Amino acid sequence: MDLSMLWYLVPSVIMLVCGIYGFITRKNLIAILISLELMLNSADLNFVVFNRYLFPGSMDGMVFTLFAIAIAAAETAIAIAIIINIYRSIGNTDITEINKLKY
Amino acid sequence: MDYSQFGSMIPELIVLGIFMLVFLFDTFSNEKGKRILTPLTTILFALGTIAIWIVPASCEEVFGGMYINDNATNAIKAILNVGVFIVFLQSSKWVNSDEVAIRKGEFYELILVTLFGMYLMVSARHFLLFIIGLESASLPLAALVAFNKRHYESHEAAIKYIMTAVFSSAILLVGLSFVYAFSGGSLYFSDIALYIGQGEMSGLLLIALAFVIAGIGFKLSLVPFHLWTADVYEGAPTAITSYLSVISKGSAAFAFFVIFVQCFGAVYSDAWEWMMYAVIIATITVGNLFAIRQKNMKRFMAFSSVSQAGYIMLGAMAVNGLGLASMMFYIFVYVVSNLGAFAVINTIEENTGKLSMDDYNGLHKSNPWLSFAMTLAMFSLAGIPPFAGFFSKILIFTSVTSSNSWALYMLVLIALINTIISLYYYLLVVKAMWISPEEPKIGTFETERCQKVGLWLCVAGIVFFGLVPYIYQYCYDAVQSSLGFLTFFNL
Amino acid sequence: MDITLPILILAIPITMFLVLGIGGVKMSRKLAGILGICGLGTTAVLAYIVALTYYFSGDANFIIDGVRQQYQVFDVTWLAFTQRLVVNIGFLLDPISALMLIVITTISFMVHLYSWGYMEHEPGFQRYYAFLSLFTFSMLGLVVATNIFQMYIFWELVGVSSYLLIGFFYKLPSAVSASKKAFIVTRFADLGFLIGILILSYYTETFNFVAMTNNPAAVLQEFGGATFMGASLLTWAMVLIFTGGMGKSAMLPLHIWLPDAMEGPTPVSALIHAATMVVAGVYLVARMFPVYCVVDASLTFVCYVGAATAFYAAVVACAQIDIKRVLAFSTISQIAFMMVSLGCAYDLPIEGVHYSGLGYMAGMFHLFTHAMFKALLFLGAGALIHAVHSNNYTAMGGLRKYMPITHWTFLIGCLAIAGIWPFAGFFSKDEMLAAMFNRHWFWGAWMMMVAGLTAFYMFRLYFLVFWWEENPHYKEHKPHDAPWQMSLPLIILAAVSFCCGWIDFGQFVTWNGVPYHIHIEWVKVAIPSLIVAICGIALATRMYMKKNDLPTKVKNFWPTLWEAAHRRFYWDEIYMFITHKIIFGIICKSIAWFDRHVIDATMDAFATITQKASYAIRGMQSGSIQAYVLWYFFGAIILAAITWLCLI
Amino acid sequence: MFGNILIWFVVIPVIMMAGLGLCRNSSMNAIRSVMVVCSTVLLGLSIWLCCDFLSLRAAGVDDEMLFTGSWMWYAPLNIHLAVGVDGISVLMLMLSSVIVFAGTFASWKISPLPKNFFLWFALLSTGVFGFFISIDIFTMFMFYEVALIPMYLLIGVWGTGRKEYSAMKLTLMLMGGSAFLMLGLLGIYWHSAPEGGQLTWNILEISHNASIDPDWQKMLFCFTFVGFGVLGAMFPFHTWSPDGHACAPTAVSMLHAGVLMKLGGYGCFRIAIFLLPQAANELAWIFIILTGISIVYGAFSACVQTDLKYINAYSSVSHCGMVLFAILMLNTTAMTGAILQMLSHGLMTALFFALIGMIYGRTHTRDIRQMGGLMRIMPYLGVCYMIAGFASLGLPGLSGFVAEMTIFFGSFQDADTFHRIFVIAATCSIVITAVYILRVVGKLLLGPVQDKHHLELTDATWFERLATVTLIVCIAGIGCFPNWINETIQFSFKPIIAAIQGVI
Repeated sequence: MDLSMLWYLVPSVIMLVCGIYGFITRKNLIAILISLELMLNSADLNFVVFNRYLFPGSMDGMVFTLFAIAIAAAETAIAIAIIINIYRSIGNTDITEINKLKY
Repeated sequence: MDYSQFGSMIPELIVLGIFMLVFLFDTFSNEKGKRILTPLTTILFALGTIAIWIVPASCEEVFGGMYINDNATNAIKAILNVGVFIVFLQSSKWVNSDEVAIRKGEFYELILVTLFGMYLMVSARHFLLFIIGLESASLPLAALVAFNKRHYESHEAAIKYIMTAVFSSAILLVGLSFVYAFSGGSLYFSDIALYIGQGEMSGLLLIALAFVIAGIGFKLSLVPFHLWTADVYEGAPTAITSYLSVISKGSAAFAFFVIFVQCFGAVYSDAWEWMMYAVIIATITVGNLFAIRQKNMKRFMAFSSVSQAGYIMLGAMAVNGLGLASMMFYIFVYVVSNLGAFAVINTIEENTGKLSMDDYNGLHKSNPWLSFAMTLAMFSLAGIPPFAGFFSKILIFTSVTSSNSWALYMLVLIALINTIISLYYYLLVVKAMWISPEEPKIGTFETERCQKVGLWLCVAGIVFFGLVPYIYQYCYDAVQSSLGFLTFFNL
Repeated sequence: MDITLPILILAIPITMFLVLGIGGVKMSRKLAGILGICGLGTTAVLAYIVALTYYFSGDANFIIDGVRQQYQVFDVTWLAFTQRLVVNIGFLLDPISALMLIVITTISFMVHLYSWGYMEHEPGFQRYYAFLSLFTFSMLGLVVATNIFQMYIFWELVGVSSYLLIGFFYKLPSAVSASKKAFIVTRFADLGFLIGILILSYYTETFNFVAMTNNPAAVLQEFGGATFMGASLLTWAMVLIFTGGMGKSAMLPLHIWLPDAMEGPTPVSALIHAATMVVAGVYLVARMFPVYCVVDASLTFVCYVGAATAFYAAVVACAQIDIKRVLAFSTISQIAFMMVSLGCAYDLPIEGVHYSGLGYMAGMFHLFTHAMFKALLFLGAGALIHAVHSNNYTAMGGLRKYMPITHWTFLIGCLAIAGIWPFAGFFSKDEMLAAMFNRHWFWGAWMMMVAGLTAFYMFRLYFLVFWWEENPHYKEHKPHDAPWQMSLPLIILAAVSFCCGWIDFGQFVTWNGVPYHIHIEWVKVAIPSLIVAICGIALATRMYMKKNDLPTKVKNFWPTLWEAAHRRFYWDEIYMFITHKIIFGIICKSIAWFDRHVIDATMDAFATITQKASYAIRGMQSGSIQAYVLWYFFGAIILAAITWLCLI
Repeated sequence: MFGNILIWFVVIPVIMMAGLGLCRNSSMNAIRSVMVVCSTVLLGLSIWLCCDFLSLRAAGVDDEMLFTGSWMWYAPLNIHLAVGVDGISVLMLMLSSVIVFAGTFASWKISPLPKNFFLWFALLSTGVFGFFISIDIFTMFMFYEVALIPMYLLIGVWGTGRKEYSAMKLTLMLMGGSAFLMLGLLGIYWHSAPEGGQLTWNILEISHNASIDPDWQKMLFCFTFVGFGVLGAMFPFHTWSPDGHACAPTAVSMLHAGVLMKLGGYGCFRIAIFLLPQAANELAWIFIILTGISIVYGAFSACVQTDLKYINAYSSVSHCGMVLFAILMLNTTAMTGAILQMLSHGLMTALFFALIGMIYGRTHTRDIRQMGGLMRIMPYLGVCYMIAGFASLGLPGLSGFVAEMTIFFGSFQDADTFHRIFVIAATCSIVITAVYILRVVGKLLLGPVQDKHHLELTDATWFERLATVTLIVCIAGIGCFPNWINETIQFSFKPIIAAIQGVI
């Protein structure tokens, strides 16, 4: 593997791990949403990097990334909407309080 | 660009057409006009469904092979449509209730959009289209889950759903990005199939596969990716729960089969056979173990559907046409049986607000027909002949063992033993309704007409479509005529 | 011979059973009684015709050159086990079956007649006659069996008839338990019989008596020297078959049911437990006699069992107070006599003289005479019980004045059983003893002692009942002779018992069909045995004729022995211990416990474990989104990792 | 399709269900008349079939199966609705129809929900009949399961005692058995033809192809035998039987013990042994040990029970053990005995359960310690109980004797010590049987009356009499004239024996 590709992949993995870590540790839903964005971006980064370094002849990865960004935006929008709903009904966005449904 | 390519997307166009009509009608009609929204949508949808059943598929690849509408995809779409139609019927009372009536247009629109996404999912032969389909099938669902604005549970369910869904799609995308690294530069299924598995098995590919399984397994609620299921099912409005439990699961299962057999077929026995082996065992077992304890009917059905997903995925283990046909048949039977159960749960919830299994005690005294329908649904889900569930289970078991491998026989044995546990909890419901000596907590009531029709459709499906092999034959023929992608397995 | 008569002989009693059994409820007592008696009378007549035709017609089927033949009147397939092993139902006529036809129908008819008086006031009168008919049918079927399996079939049927009749007074717990005991003990014995048949038929591939007995050497050959635990397999088979006989004929140690069987109505005891069914064991040995002869060990076994039983029963009979029990033990002892006689009829020349079959003839002779006088004694006892409403001699005494007919007939019976010339018992016992002495002096001496004991306890009984002292109760309730239905059989049987010894029995029944002339060996056997018998009677007369304290003194001389003899040497207690404590208490209970607490608990444990597991993993569904995604992510990673490890 | 007489055995129960569906829940007379008419027609049909069958055999038709018919069902997997009967199935059909007939009368006054009761009852009979006419293992399995599940509701709703627990236990254990069975059947299917041949579920074709290799046979044999063995109450999978039977309503106990348990024996014979002869030969010893234990164990357990139904259930364990035991001896005589035992046990145990139900309906207890002297109070039932008892302990002239003797003599044909020891152990059961039967008879029917209230009870009604008489006539019929049955079924063993001898 090209050494220079690793320079992009390592941050991508770090982003992914950070995103997951953030998701798991944050209490605020918005922070969690940001962590999610981090994860999505890590995936996008992967696509772009692989496209650029491995398959420079085609554009599949790039196009895919564009779509993925759009989808991520949509996801965020819906998530925000629901978070607002939650805020309305319980008055905060603390994820630890959202566990009435269990077992 | 050749616009005539759209001509082969008949099912999508039909759904899109209905969507547009409903949307426009909903937007521009007055309060009075909205009253006919429910019948209008239902009838339109029924016509559309019939059209999909009748009109033969074009069987050609369009958009450069990103999309295909062959007989098999057409068949699964038809099956999904039946499910959605029944969901429409059984939700007719709920959408016209005071709380929801004002937003009922949105309900239909969102459902149709997700259905459209699922169509894309099953017809996709390129990961881009697949992801678009997947996301458009899952994101609107979050809105639907949150549909009961005044119920906190609905919000909690929605937030759980959307958060895990996004997480899962992130994981899926990461997985796909790794797959992309092995793909030779193309995200067409058929191209990936040529490159993957050429070299040594690398850890990265395994992670990629595991992430893809996780991503799609999320929709299917395979263990351990299922944890959202119960909470969301419990919190969501019952109509949405039933929709979630069957339609989105059915489409995901089909897509899973296509992707794993067409794309990753070459690494079947090296890699994902064993992953799925473990996942299926875990799914069936954990689903069953959780279901045993449940008292809330919706939660109960959630875990039952987790376990059913395991059985559905057995079809994928067969990696042949028989497996796919059996899986589609299973999905059909699962649709009618599960919707039958949900129809009863839904009716009872709407009429009396009772959801606990204990409330069902002595139900046969007050509502014999509902008890009867529920019993049939439970028997069918448990795989008791002569109901359809028995046939779907057996056929899927038969297809799994077709390779005569010891391991798969053992898998079937484990699945079979699990059917006993599942029978136990399905019988608990039957017991509550028929055997429990208490006086019924649920008073006698008359079921709304549309719901009745929906229920009867389910009952008819449960009773007849096992004994009459029409559906299975239909699926099998459809699969046989579109087996181009199964070249790896000489079938 | 025309097959109509034999078929009718079997058909009439079973028809009677069905008619009385099904329609009996609707019938009056009188009608049922008449039907039963007439039916049995007809059967008796037919049986006499058949038997007499067999003995006297000289037909070539029955006798060739003076040798009596075995003739199968009919033999139809009932059930085919394999191509060769076929169970037939047939009708075999030969000297002993013809003899048995006469014995059974005679006694049965007498009992039918007697019962009309005796059972008059009992509820279930119709049922009683139905059962009697069933018994008669079964017994007739047993004796005319052409093959050992048919015999087994009817063997079981007589067992059940006996069960039904013993338990006739089913409201009494003692009758119920006695009937149960009788059935189970004999069933246990039949198990041996069955296994014996299994072994025998496996090698011979036939059940047929004629085929086996005509060529016993071939039977031995077919076994081909197979052995089991040191003895030849044929010996095992024959001993096991004899076990069946031990059960039915109440040989030690399977005798325990017979004394209890006296709970049944007295006429039943006379018919089943004295004259007919209990001699089935003797009949079985006689039937298979040639085969027994080729394996002498089994015949010796018969001898030992018989000798032990005879002595044991005689001793016990001396210490009983229930008159029916005395008679029951006397029956056991007498049957054992026949067994020893058969066991001594060993088909080998001894000291150059071919005595084979003397014991056989004598045993059969005694079977015949014993049936008559023992039935007489039982019916007499019935008359006594009828009169005083008690079984115990303590309620009797001095009855000779009140019941002259009973007294005289009873005395004849006692003289006959004691073997006093010229009564029937003398002749048959003399022949038996002669056969025993021929075998070995020990058998003769031993059995002569038993004969002495017999004379003693019979006259003990006689004197205690009819002499001793008058019971004070008579003043309130004066005993009287039985009505004519009961007295008539007594008189007839007394007459028969008096004179049937004079029949030249050897002309009719011998082991190989060759007639044989009985001659009494006065010096060697008859006179000593008469002396012994008279001594026994004299002792009894001294002790029991007049009320005195000698019996008490004797009793107190060695009270333990008396007590032991009175309690039948504790056999019942031993059986109780084995069945109740060991089989019920330990084996059955522990198996039942095992079933509930191990096997069933294991099955339940599956359910419990599943439930427990369900609770154990509920933490997975904690409700926290973060926990969910943690599961999700690590699930995927672990999946990949495990697969990776497996692939390496 | 409807020209085939066998199809009607399934169609009539379905008509029965339809007819019941039309009845109003409250109109007992309509429900009863539907049941009586249909069960009588079934009885007639089975007799007609038997006559027809015998006349065809007499005419020299020597096909393995007669009245065969085969209709494609699930074409992709070559699943047919294939029917056909040989002598054994004919007898089993007769047995089933007799018991359904008697069961109808035995549940004359069922309550509550008579309609639902008979609906499930009819479904149960559909399964039973379907099972016996099928020669396609898929349909066979389907009917097998159809017959199992109504038990749950029948016991659960109309049962007594710990009915919920027992119903669940019975259902789950039997389903557990059928899980193993299913796997075995799948294995058979996928090996049913030589490489490249058309796979089939048809029993006859599979046996002709004889293409299952020995290693697979062994595994499949264990699965199928255990699967059917659970229903045949084989030790140690029998514990559903005592609890299940004890709690089931009368007619259900009758049908279940009388017919359903026979499905186990029949299946072992028709599938496990016939299709997997090589494995049967090699592995029979394992199951001989287990069934041998069943025989003795069941009998001993029955000795100390105090509940009438438990006694009978354990006795069923013993008797059904005898069926499987005999089948495993793999020779004609023993197998004939097994079939006879199935018939005999079916009839007599049905009679037992019918009588127990009737007694229980009057005294409201099944504890033998609380009853006594019933013979005086209800002589008819008492006599019937005694006849059933005698049949059970093997009295000549009743069916049990014939069956047991055929089994013993057949089993003894195997000349090695191992087999003999077990045969002799099995023969011992006749004594133990006598012990527990007489114990019950003694305590229940004879002796003094225990409970004064019992004195006011009445004897059997006409429908109860009809039910019992039907069964008794059959029991006595088999017991007195066993040879015609022997001749009816003898021919059926030829292919099986040939298959077994082919591999020795």
